Amino acid sequence: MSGLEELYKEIILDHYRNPRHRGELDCPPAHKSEGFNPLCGDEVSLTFEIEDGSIKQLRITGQGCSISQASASMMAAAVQDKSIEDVRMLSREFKAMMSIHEETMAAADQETVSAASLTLGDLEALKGVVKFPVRIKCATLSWNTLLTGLDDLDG
Amino acid sequence: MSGLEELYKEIILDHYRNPRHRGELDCPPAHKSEGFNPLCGDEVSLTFEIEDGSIKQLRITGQGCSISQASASMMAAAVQDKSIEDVRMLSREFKAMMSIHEETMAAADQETVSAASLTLGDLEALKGVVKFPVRIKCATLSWNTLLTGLDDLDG
Amino acid sequence: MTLPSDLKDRFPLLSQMVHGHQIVYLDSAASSQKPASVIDAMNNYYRTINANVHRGAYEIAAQATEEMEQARTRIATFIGSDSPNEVVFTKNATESFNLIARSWGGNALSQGDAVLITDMEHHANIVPWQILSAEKGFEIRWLPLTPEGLLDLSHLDQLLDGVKMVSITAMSNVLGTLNPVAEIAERAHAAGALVAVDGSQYVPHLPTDVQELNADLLCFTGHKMCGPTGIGVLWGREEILDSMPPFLGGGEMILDVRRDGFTPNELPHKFEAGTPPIAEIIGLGAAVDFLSSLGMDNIRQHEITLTDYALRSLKDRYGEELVIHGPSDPAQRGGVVSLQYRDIHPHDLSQVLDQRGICIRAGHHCAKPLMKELGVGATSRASFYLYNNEADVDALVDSLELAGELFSV
Amino acid sequence: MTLPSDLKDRFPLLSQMVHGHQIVYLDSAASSQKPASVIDAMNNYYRTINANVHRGAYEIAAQATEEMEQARTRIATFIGSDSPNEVVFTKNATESFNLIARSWGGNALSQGDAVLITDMEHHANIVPWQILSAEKGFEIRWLPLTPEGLLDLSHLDQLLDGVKMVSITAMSNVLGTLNPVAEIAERAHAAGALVAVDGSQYVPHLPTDVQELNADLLCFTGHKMCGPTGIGVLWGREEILDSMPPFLGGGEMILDVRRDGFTPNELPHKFEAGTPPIAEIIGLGAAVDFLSSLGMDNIRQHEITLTDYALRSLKDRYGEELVIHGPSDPAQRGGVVSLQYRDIHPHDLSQVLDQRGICIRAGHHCAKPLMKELGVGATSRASFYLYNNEADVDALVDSLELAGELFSV
Ligand SMILES: Cc1ncc(COP(=O)(O)O)c(C=O)c1O
Ligand SMILES: Cc1ncc(COP(=O)(O)O)c(C=O)c1O
Repeated sequence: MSGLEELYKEIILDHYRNPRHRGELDCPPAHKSEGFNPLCGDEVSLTFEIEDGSIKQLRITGQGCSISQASASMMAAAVQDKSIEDVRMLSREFKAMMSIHEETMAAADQETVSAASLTLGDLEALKGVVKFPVRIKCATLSWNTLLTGLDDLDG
Repeated sequence: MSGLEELYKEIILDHYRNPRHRGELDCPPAHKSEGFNPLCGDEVSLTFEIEDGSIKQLRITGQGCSISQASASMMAAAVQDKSIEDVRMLSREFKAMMSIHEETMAAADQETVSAASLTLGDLEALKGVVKFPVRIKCATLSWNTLLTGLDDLDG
Repeated sequence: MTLPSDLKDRFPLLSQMVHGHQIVYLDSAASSQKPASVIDAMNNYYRTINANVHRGAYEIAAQATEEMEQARTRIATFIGSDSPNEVVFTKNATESFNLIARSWGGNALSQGDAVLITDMEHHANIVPWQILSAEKGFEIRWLPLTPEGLLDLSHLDQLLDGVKMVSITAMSNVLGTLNPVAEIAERAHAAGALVAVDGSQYVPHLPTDVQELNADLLCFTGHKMCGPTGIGVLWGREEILDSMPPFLGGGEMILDVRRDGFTPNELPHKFEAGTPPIAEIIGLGAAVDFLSSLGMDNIRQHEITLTDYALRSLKDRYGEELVIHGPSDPAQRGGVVSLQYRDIHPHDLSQVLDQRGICIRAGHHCAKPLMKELGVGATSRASFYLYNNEADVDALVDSLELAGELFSV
Repeated sequence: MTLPSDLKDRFPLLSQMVHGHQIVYLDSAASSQKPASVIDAMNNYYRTINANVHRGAYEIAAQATEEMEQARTRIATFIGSDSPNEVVFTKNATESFNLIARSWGGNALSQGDAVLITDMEHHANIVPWQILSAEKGFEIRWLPLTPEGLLDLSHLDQLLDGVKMVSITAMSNVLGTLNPVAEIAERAHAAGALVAVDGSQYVPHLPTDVQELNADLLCFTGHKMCGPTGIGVLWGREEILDSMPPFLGGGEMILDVRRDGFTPNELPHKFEAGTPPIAEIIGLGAAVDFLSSLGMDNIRQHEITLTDYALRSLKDRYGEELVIHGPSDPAQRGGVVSLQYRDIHPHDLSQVLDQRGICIRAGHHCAKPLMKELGVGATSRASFYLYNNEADVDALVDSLELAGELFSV
């Protein structure tokens, strides 16, 4: 079935059906960021608390396809207690896996990424998405939403 | 030259260069009617006086191609001192020559036309226009403008 | 009379292969495929008479103008209009609604007035009113639905109080529901309101007669009725269009332009600013010829039969695992089937079906207020047209099983 | 570099016969002919990937979206834009101007403000401002011309006082005049005004760089640049487009629709309501590829040479019997030659030339205020494009003699 089994791995369906870190935190002290995929109407809303430059808590609400919701759930698990710096790196590594090569990702950065040797872990399960280009936006929706939220902290 | 000589007959060019009945009458007592061909921008403005149900005087201003201006000039000569009734018939006969068969022109009407035996006279010179369908509107512009003006009298 | 069985052969795209399967196109409610005759009509235009219209005295310009205006006349006839002057060409149904809202509404509506739309409208018949309402302060009122997805007319007369325009779809692009337009129009007219109809899903699929519909204005779009993209229609009763000020300004829509102002052209040109979509109008003319040659009654009959077959096949095979939105009687609906299969998200379902070459649409179908009423974020929608057959339905029904297996882990 | 000499062969229409003569098409300022590559690109779309864009998860819908968005990117590059988000598709240049007037102007203009246009504008850049001005009460000011038909900039700074928008053509469709847009833009910006440019006659014929033009907004139209009908472009600086409210409302242009209102989509979709002209966008992408493959510099050079040849041939042969409007230096003008031959009305002249298969345009060319300045009701206009050659010019020059004979009786 040309990659469909690779797309819909068990662990993805598990995250889809049993999303981790569902819910909403009070803002403030938490920060909020909302993302939207106009293609399919997928929505993700994140609330998160920052402490000492790290993500302390992160909660997710939203609705959408298995890929967008599983990706959000996996992301929540992956970024918990990570420094903002590390989260940014992880997001770059994730996007690289999704075949998204950002212009801002200069050679120097790439070295840093490997130096930090952050592993994608469970997130690797989403690799099958690459074969379905229209779904890449589903997989990256939550990450982009989080990055926007982190950018807004500085703004 | 596929009909061009028939289109641009000497008498037409003469009316184009030396238009008869140019000018404008005071309104009132005269009535005014303006016509416009959006295709080429040709304009005709008529002022005319009615006395005892007949067109007593008719004056023309306007600008446009040789066909529209010559047709207006010829019409002015043709309708002078004619009853409104006769003018309407003449216009039908003219349009019929232009291959315009109006729905309202019922069989009974046609008989009337021949019965009245109005002759087109000089107007026949415009027959060559039929071969150039886009120019028919030029030839009929002044007639339609006059008919609109006559209709407005009743309105 | 039934439709010829070889209709697929007349649509070049339908012989395409997708992922190793011959394509099964079930998304005609989003956009229909085009018969070769429509594609060829546009080709011929570009290859033999392409020229700007209405202002050229030379041969090909005259021919282009003639072909375009003949297409207008045939389109007028196709919908039972009295006169080609009532047929205004726009770029799509969406522009037609914006024209109505801005030109008619901008003139007629102010605080204290109301426009009545329904809970099943497409965004094209919602957002133009919202934009204008933000400026003018009139109220937008919503006609509710019954649980089965029909319009609930039980409070219509109350809802009509103070309404100047009733703007409703003749057929829902999500539920398939066919609405009693003529009846609503009669009551609306009695209440002193005008009636605008969204025919985007109706005109392509059912015999349309604007007199029978009792409509004052009708919007539809070329690409859903075997025609090209880039062309829409606004039909309106001559006296109503006459009373409306121009919408877009520019060439073609004027009789005269002076420094201190302009004089608008006559209908239909008053509403057609700039170079018209000439090839597209000619293409839509060819589409209307194609549809007429098949017979709209036959097309409608074919779709009733196919929809009936689809509803039965789906129910028989999947029973309670499947929710199908909208009326259950095929005679009350068009060939649009929105469904929910187990907990599989529509986007996932459509992805899985695509691997078998089956094209269905997943999403909100530009009807977010309706999605909210249905309590879903999105639906999977299969929609049929004259070229679909029972084998297409079978492919759809079979492939749900594949999706079910993938998601049963 | 010069253009290939067999260019006519790539345009199917140019081998047509008219009244027994091979067509001599000299009306590209009204609408250009289309190369086979553009016609084929649209055919291919309809035959292989036709589907509605942006909302389909299945293969051909994804391909259609991809092709359309790639075309957008190439069109952005073609005019030197930073980003495809700055390229908004409309139905023609006329809609682009209406979008600017309604969306930008509706927001920014009120009594006491002024918009500066010129005496040589096309109705597309006049009437939208007149419609809005009737609502908002701002002033429309006119930049005058010199006797030769150049813009008279001697009082520009005074005229700019109180002006919020300068909206001018880069090239006149009647006189051929090329205007010093960058210089005017600099002075306009210094006076605090924005600058919108009508590139309808410029973009098809000269290398265009929006940065060099120093423009804030640019309108042009597909059918004059080897592209199809039904497609126009509005380019705008991202921050300006961002600041403008939506124009037409409907599908595609929203992120969310609720009963109480809507959230607009991001650029460029915010301004693209409804199903876009998908085939036409792909066709315009192919047109831009075709033009780029020839090189806009080469096209411009070719047209200078041809215009020079035409001006000299006409003057040599007919001398005082002929009035040619606009600048006499071919480097200051595009390939548009408006003329008056003896007392022969343009409509008659064009009719006579048509009998020899020569297509020129007669009329006011949608520039009635300019006609008034020139003191004529209409002009005869021959206009050149990349496929014209000296033989075409010779045919034009020779045929004037025939007209002269017919009218010498
Ligand atoms: C200078 C100029 N501006 C605007 C337009 C309008 O283009 P369109 O009719 O394609 O909207 C034209 C062509 O008609 C033109 O020549
Ligand atoms: C019911 C309905 N109305 C309006 C539209 C809008 O049509 P278009 O996008 O061609 O303007 C559509 C299709 O998208 C529709 O299904």
